[in-house]
Amino acid sequence: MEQLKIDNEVINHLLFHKSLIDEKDDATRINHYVNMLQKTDEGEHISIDNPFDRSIAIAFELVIKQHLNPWDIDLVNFSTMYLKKAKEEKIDLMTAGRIIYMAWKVLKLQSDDLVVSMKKTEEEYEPFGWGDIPTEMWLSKDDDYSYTNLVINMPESPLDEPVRREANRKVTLIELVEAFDEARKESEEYQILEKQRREERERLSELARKRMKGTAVEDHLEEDVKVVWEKINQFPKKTISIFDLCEKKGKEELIKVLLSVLFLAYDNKVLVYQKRFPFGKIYIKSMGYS
Amino acid sequence: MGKDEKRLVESILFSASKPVSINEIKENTGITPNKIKKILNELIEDYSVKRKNETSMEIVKAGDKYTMQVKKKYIDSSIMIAKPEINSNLLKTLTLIAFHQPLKQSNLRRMIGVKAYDHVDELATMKLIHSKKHGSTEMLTTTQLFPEYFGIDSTKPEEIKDFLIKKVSGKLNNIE
Amino acid sequence: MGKDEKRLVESILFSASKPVSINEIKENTGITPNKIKKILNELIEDYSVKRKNETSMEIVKAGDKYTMQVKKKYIDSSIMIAKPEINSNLLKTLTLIAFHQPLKQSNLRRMIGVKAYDHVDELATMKLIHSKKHGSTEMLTTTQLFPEYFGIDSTKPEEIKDFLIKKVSGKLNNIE
Repeated sequence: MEQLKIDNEVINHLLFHKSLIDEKDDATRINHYVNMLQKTDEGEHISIDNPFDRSIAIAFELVIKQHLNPWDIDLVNFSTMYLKKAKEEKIDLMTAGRIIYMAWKVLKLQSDDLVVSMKKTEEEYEPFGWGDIPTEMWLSKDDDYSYTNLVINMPESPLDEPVRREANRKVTLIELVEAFDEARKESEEYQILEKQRREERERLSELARKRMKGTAVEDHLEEDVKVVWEKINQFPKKTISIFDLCEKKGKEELIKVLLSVLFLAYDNKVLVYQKRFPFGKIYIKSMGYS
Repeated sequence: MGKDEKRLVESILFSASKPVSINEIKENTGITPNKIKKILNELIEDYSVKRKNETSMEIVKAGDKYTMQVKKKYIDSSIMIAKPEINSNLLKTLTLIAFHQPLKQSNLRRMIGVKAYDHVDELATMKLIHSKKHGSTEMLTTTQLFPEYFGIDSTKPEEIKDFLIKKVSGKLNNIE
Repeated sequence: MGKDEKRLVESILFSASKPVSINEIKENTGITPNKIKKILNELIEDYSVKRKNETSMEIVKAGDKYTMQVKKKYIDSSIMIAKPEINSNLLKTLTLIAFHQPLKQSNLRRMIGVKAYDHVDELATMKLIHSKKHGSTEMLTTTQLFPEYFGIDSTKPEEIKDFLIKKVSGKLNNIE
């Protein structure tokens, strides 16, 4: 029973992504994955010629067999299992490695700089539980429906922003000195952490480099990264949107640019962030050569 | 002196520039929480009844906190000097989220169209709403800051809803 | 109505959060300068004489401008409740720059992480630090405003450094 639920989750996951992309574009590919998934569900072993498809198929198979939640995958465990499986299946490790490597990099970036701040801002205030989500549509209740329409069609908003004072005071000397003491301690701690992270990063990229050595993927990627980096440097502004770096509107270019940007972020040349995860706009901040 | 304590609490409300809790007032004045509560109620009454025509400010309960702000009647002129932060379309979206909460992002999308995503972004950045993953969509609720920010005397969703209904009918009556 | 105009001016003084000129009041209310002057004098009188014991605020003339502020008597309790104009994270970064100056931006990055870039931007906007290109990185120093702001009796980096060390090692006790 539990197993079935998770499998459905994987299919939902795919369908959800399908709903986000254009009809013609990548939908056929997603359809393809859904079919693939249904076949494995029926006990059919995956045998696909395209190496890229095969490596993805294995990823799905793993998620299903290991009862992983597709919305919340522990990438560390996943990578270990995935590479083991890929080896067993004699999958082209270059492609497989690339998938894991990119996933890892993104995860590392997130855990380095984002997770800490996210924890801090998380509020404990939770007036609702999942059980509170209305099952019927908002349209089905007359009052709710008319309220919504009223609000949308009003010339002004029903809520007024109150006017309060915005006064602030100067920082006191005590606060300055306390801040200095804290800053020193925090900076020391940060540097210790940063050293550990650097060593871990170096170890990982060494591993990945070995895996990708001499492949066509590596060559292309390096070239792409170079081009994107040059583009970023041509912008007078420090912060730009990822779309600023794309010439055409195609998904393929966007993915190529995103990959390059992730590499650059990994090298600390740029900072990549979203105001909202996962569908917010992606911003890139150049950090110079320093 | 009782009278002086009242003035002390008033001066805190004036200087804070944001809603303050009873605890914060206690920390800054040393007055006991019970006494502070009594003083706050007196102050609310003083401003809204006794001195009604002799002041352009009011003291209100905002969520679990208290604040001094300009009376609605005088907002139009003073808003120019204090610069509001939220435009009226965004305020409407916020109203809808507060009214229907917990509201699925996909339903908000159905109500107001694609701008829903940008608005959710902005409101979340302002910490006025929470957005939490729920399966394939996001569940939207207002945060604790919401009633504080707008001077709403409740943190309960049902009471916030009542407040919002009153607001809409108030505005509609003003227009006519 | 005269009474309402008085309230309008009062609401401007309250919400401005800083001294305002007669001209600024005029722009926001449309009342004539002569009338504004009259109203301001009345308000000063109301707060300081008529309502003397019924308010903790006062309206005063500050240079050519006017402002509403907390009476001296209540300042001690109320001052700390206002937000400091520099938030504590920014302040920490500022102290590191002051201590290590001249400090390479890349070194600051190593000390506190990527937030260094945002902080440098903000501090430079506040004119508390200077950032000058130096090869491929930026060189950071404090401005003259820095010692002024904190009442430190020196503009020399070495003396600022000594000052910070002494104060910290003095366990914050000797500052007054």
